[in-house]
Amino acid sequence: MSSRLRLWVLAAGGLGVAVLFVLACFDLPAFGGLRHPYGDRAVHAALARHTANTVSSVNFDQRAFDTLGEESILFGSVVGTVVLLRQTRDEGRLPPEPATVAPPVRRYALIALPVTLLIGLYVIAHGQLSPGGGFQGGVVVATALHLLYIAVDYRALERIRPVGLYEVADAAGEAAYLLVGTAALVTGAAFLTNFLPYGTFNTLSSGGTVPLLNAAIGVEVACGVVVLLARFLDQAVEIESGDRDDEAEAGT
Amino acid sequence: MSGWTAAAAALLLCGVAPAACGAATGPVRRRVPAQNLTTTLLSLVILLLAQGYGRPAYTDPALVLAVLGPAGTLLYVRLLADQLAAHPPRPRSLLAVTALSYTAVPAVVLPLCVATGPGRAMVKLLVIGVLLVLGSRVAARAVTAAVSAGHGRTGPAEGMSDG
Amino acid sequence: MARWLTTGAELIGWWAVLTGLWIVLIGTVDTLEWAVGAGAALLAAGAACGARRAVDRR
Amino acid sequence: MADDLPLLLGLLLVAAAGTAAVLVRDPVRQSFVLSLFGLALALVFLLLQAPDVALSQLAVGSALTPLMVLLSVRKVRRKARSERREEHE
Repeated sequence: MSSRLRLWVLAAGGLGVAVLFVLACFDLPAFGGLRHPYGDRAVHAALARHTANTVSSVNFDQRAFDTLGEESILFGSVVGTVVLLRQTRDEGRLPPEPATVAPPVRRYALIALPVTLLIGLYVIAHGQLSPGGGFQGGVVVATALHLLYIAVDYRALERIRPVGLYEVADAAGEAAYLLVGTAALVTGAAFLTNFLPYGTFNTLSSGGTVPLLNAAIGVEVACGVVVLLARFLDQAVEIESGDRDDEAEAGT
Repeated sequence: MSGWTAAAAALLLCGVAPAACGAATGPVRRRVPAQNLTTTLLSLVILLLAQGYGRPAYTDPALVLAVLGPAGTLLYVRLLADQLAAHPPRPRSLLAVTALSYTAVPAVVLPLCVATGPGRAMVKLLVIGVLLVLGSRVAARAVTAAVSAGHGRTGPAEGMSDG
Repeated sequence: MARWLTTGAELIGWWAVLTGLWIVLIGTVDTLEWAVGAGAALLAAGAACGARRAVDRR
Repeated sequence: MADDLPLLLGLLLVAAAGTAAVLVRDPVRQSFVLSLFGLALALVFLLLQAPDVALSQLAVGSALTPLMVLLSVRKVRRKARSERREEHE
């Protein structure tokens, strides 16, 4: 097939998609309209289960099984990254050199780390009440720990980051989600049914299993991201392919 | 449209958009401070929108951005230190960016505090404001430190990229 | 002994400050909030002390 | 119309940042544009009353994505340099 013919085929295909797309757009409901059949039902169900944040109720209660799938995708991709970015036989490891850091930046990191960590925990714990939840808070917690690499150096981060423990906690978070789901089976309900008492609306204990699942996701995401970044950092900072003399001239 | 939402739109148009343009184009020495300014101003826009919509819960994204925005800037400074040291930003423009954050943060947060009234919600707003000011301050300090460390440096240090 | 005392004081100081911050962040305050906030603040305070020591021992 | 002004601005920002993210070729510069794109998207999500999604976008886009992009760039460049040097020898 000549390139000219290929271009014509591409143009015909593109034109067809464009026509169908425009036709489909005309049939869409108006932007931000007043009728939301699914939204109304979701809000109703969320309020019936005393969960103030409807999105959390959808994610961790009404469609908790979907979230299990999403969590497993993250878990699987972390495992895949760990396998792909492992240290191979022909790669050497070089301890990272200390970096020179300005004292004000270091002081900021030491103050910002616990504050960021607390904000992450707040976002996880209040997933059923206000915007946020396990995923968002977990990422914030993981970022908080990496302030030590960003503002100090890799050796400082390695001191407070035993990767093995985080790998175990990552798996434990994933398992906790499954266990909460299985606990519903024990009570005679379906998998991942919200079997706990719903509690008082708009308090920390409301929402039944939603806060528990949020906490499980929070642990899994925070530890998963830490493990993921540990592999990236190892490759970028420590692991060297070939012989090590090259690095003496780095930065030229 | 309430006054708060109008203020948010104005800040978006006159503050965030130019800052984002500065962060998206040009050399690294301009992008890093502009990125920090963008996150600071966007956090303020979110605070204004939260007040405009009457949803106190919307301040949470602003809070998260107030801690993660400086982290992002520090990370750029850390991994692009070589490029910053090779072509350092002018101290005057760095100072101008910091001064802009210093004026913008109180100019937005204090009226919001007055509108909220005394209470824990007001303290939360003040905490966000303090975090934003601290963040832009430390970002400017980090850039200056990276530049001076780059000039005084003889051998390669661990955190330096080789851009 | 003195080192233990300073570490303990640092931990308690961070813990008090962070518990206060938690109470500022949340909406309605009740007993469970205090308990969860104190726990989270203890975790963050531990991280603060650990980070400080990691930086000092560098 | 006046009520939609912030949303209009946000959508324009997303369109501009998205186009720029495609057009920029250098990965380091792209990481800046990508993080701006994330910020613009977060703003639009917030304007469309979806703070949960906005929070996810902010959490991932403001520090995590640029960190992974820049670390990968660093690794690739280091590898490319040591391979170049091996060819020289």
